[in-house]
Amino acid sequence: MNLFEYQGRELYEKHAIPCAKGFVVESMQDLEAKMAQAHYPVVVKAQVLVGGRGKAGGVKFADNAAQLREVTKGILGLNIKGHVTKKVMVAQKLDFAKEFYLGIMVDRATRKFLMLFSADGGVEIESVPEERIFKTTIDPLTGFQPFHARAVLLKSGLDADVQKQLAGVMAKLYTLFVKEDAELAEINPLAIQRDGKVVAGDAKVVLNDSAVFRHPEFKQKDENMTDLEQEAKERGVALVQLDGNIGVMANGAGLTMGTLDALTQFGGKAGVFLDLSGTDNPEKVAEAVRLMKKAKPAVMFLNLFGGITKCDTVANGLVTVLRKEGVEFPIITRIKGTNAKEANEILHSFGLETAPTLDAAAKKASEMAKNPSAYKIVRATPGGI
Amino acid sequence: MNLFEYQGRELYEKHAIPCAKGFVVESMQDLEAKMAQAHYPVVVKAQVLVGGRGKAGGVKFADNAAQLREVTKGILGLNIKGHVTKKVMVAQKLDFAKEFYLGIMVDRATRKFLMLFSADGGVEIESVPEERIFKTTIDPLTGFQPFHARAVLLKSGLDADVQKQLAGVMAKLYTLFVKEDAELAEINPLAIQRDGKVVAGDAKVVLNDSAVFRHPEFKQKDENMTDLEQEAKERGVALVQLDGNIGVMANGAGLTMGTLDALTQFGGKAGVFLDLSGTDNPEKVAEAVRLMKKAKPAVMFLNLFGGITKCDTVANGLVTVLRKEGVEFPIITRIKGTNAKEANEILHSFGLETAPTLDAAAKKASEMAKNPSAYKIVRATPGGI
Amino acid sequence: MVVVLTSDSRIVVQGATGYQGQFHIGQMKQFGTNVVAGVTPGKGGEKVHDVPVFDTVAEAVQVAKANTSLIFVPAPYAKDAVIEAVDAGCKVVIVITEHIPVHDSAVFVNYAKAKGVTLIGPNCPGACSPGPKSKVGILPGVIFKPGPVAVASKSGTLTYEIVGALSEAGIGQSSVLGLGGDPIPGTTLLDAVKLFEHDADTKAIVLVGEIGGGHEEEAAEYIQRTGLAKRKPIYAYVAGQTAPEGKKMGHAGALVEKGKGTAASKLAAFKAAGVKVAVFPTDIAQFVKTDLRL
Amino acid sequence: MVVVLTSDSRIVVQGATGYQGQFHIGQMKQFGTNVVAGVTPGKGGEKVHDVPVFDTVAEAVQVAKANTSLIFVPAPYAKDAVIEAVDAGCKVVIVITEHIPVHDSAVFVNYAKAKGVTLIGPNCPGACSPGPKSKVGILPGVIFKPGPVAVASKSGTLTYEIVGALSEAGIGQSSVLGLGGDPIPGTTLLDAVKLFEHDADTKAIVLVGEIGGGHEEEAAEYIQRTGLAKRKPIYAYVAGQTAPEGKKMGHAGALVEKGKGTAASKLAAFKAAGVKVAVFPTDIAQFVKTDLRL
Repeated sequence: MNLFEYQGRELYEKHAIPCAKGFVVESMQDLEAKMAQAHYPVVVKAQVLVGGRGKAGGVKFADNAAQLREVTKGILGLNIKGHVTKKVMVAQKLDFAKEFYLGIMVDRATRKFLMLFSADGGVEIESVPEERIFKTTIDPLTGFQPFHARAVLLKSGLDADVQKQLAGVMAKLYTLFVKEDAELAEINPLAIQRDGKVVAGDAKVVLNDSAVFRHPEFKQKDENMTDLEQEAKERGVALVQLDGNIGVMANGAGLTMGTLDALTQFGGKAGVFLDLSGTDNPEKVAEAVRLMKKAKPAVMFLNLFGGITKCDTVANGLVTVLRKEGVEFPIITRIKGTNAKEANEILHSFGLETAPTLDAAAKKASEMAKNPSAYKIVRATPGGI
Repeated sequence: MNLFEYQGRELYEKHAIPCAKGFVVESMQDLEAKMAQAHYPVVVKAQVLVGGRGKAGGVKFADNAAQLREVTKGILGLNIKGHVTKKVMVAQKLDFAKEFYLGIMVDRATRKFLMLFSADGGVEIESVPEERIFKTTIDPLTGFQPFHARAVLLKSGLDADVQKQLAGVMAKLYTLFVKEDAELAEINPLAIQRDGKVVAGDAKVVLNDSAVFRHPEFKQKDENMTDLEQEAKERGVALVQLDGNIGVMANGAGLTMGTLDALTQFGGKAGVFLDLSGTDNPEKVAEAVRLMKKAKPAVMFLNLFGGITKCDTVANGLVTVLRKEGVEFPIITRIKGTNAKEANEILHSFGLETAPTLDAAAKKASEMAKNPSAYKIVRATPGGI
Repeated sequence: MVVVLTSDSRIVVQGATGYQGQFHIGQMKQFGTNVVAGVTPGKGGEKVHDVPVFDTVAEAVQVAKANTSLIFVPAPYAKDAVIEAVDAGCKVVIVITEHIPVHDSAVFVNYAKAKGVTLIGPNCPGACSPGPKSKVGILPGVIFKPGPVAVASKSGTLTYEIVGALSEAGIGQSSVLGLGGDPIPGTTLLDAVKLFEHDADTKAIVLVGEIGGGHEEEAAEYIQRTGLAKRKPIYAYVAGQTAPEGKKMGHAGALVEKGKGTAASKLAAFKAAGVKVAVFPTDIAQFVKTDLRL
Repeated sequence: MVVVLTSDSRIVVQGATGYQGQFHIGQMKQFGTNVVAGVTPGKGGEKVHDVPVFDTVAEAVQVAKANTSLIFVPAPYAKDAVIEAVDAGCKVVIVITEHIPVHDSAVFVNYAKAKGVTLIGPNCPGACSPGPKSKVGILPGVIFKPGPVAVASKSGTLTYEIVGALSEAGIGQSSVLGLGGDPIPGTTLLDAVKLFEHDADTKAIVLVGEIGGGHEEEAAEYIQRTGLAKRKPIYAYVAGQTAPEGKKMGHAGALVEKGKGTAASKLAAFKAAGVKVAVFPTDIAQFVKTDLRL
């Protein structure tokens, strides 16, 4: 889960990483109440979870109260790539002599942690040439050690005093990274001010979703999720909205993705990725159908492999919820595994399309999506079970 | 380094391990000033670094101010097995329903940490039958985990609530053990009060000497050392006073111990163990001779193996300090290794006894110790170099 | 020889008395798995499907001679459970639990690896060696058949699909490893390839990958460097070719980040290494049948 | 074959530019040791006795192909130095530094062990394989001579005494390991015995113990159980027979605590295992000479 800059900054302060003084406001009234805390000149930054806010007018400066009111008014409510700015951070404008990049992240390649440092900070790290980025791997069993700082700093050519300050920030950022269960903790720019002091100029923290139970204060809506995705997540269903029109429901992330891929072989395009996951609970099948209905696909494609759960159990669960609650789109099914034959008979006799293989089903789904009204749609049976 | 109970208690409070409320006094005036803090009944305990203080009259109870004054007066200054009581701890007397033992220590056998728990606490752990002590090994790479608590608690037959409280204390004691660089952290008794709350009834902490630089607040005289041993330690020399009369000076702990052992083969007994350690510094040899003089042995036995340091360098260093400062005892030397021949010549011509082998030297030293005045003693040469 | 699970594997189930533990102990015993112990703290002395339950893994190892642990405990306690299993001396640990904090996995994966313990998972369906009838985890027993094909997969149901199709086509399996889709797995595709490489009973290898990370590319690089695909035919399927950037497709691992971890990169790497790549997962069985002339 | 140090050992010295580092790089080179690199942070590019100095161990490993690290850095930084050496890929790490906090040793000893790295020390004089002329540490080079006797010792100067006497008597050494006297050593007497057991060039083993801990008893138990002393004669000397309880004799390890760790217990264990025990350290050379008929 991405944290807002102001939340990351709170964590930095908690772990004694030097930051510019500042505060957050949600409205103009809020600004008036906190106005006295501003040390001019200040920078006013839109709190949105999307890159490129500077170019979009989400970062402005102010030298006095009048300017601060003006720019804050302009930024609050600003729509930046679909993200509406609800909060604004007002912070002391710092006088940077030099800007660095520092990041610590979970590294899949080594299955350890990776620390990156570059003396070319203040720009997107992806734009910095590889040879100007210094990397070191940190073993979770030993944690950060002074040599990790040396590994990335000794070739930087920086003053000994600056290296010492940076090494201190690295040790603290590592502590934050571990204690706060971050997948990524990034300071860009990490800057030296004209007075020689090192300070964090931004605060990017991505918390590990699986660890949010240890940090309940950050349990919040993920702004990068659609409302439906968020609703599904709360119900324990993995749902992703895509830009096609076929609603794919399958069990297991891999099989669901494989189903998406199969569609493209026949010109079909998925609009919903819905991973049923464990299918042993009929209520979960009903829940999934209800979420699918909200996504309004042209056609729904159920791809199921029955293992320990028997396919006929799932088929019966599906038929029950369809009869009771109905849908507004045709359904194509492809069922394999334990008791698939019985399941196909149930679905077929209920009037749903069944296909014997994944490619046949994908082909059919792609065809149906072009003209869904040509296929049978199961409406709710009033009073029926 | 052994900490006093009151110091251990401070560490327990720092790490949120429940303790009885209390305070420490150094004098009767001090007691008057802190009197108001006493919650009667109280227990008054001599702060000495030696076991068996209870039997020696170092632990008393008081129900009111008058009794507190009386028992404190009796304990302050009390000599317990050679340790004079300089401080007294006054603590709330607790009403124990059950007493346990809990300890965490560095374990040489596994090269990891060992946690011990027994439901038979309040007595010396050595007196508890082996099968009543539950043990678990903690890997320093992973640290304490909940299963370590289960390993020692699940067979205890204690209530789930008590087990839970004890598991909490274990986790905290482990944190203390690591963060405070302890070799041993022990709570005996760890008790349940009549109200069901678990509380530490004593606080034993042994800090690792090599880590005192990380805990400067505990840099203190080791009460188990003699003044001379303490002085030697401050000068970086390992010196131990023993109950014989031969002063052994050798290089390396093993060789020094081996020299002590060799003496016993001939009826000799060492009074001083002095490990010269690295002998490349002539001033260190002089320092060692000065310390040896303060120990007043009947005879000094120098046993040296020259490796990278040449023996003649050491011999010259010894001769220089003897000529300048003199000693009050005869000296026997046994020199081996690099340039031993030259060294023996220097010492012999200076009039010191030399012996070719360890056993010959040990035999001679043992003889000399019986009648030291029969041998040449090098007094200071006034104005000599 | 089969890998990870052999006829000597003696299973202890951590989290034995919960719903999942009880159910799958039954399923595993039915398959023929040698489940020798369960562990649930405080329930020592009970039995689940005639399997004795102990309070600690150490007891299960000492008394029931368990050497392989299967972990069902909830995510917040999984790290504790894995370290307990490793310290008790289990040589194989299979972690089914999903949604484990990545910092917990980072510690226990590195700890197990350093201690020479084979860890499978977390967030995985388990493993199966059909020959010695050892199935450990939640995989459906009915799909397996003993034979010469080893399968390693980051995806649960895709594994079932592919293994089911192999068995239907009469092609059995030597070892099937469900590696799980978490960012920090105990056993990677490369680790699995190295295990299969030296297994005389494995004549062909099937790898099932998905978007996210670079473990597919890493395995492909090794196969290319060693020319392994020339000695043992290798087949791969990669899911998520149409997944958009920045959206987690079902679990934490399946994520294309700024152009990294794409299916295209993985498929290209496999092709360059001489690995035969399938468009539909169900193609694999036919490929193997043809190549091995079964 | 010799153990720990072989003709392939390429040494990097951590703490190369300090007084001790400089001096012993000279001594080691004079002995014939293949010192390929030094490391002192911030002094990369300098040279010590013609040996190139790097900023990090990783560079020394990459550029100078170092595989064995010798550590002289001060106690507060020793943990950092050992972990750096292990992570850089050194397979042998020898720690001379004394007075290292025991919690630091506990971490790096277990880390090195888990990573399959042979760690010698801390608080030790180093190791020497006279045959391939590899001496790593502060041991005096003049005392060694190639030959069939392996020595493992918890005590520095006692080692020199015993090795010196062996060489004077014409008896050379295969490997000499100064294990150090700290409570948590990277290599114990038992670890050393197991290394020597399988070394074909070692015909006899000398163990030098001292009071404190139970590592002597542990080695003796193994020797007794395996009957090793019947296959290779083993000799032992234990220092501290007259040491009183509760007094540290020179370093943290040498301490008799409440009757534990006594010389009497160690000598009895060695005797029971068929190990020949010496009264004077200088007896050992004569024993070996007689038994090996040298």
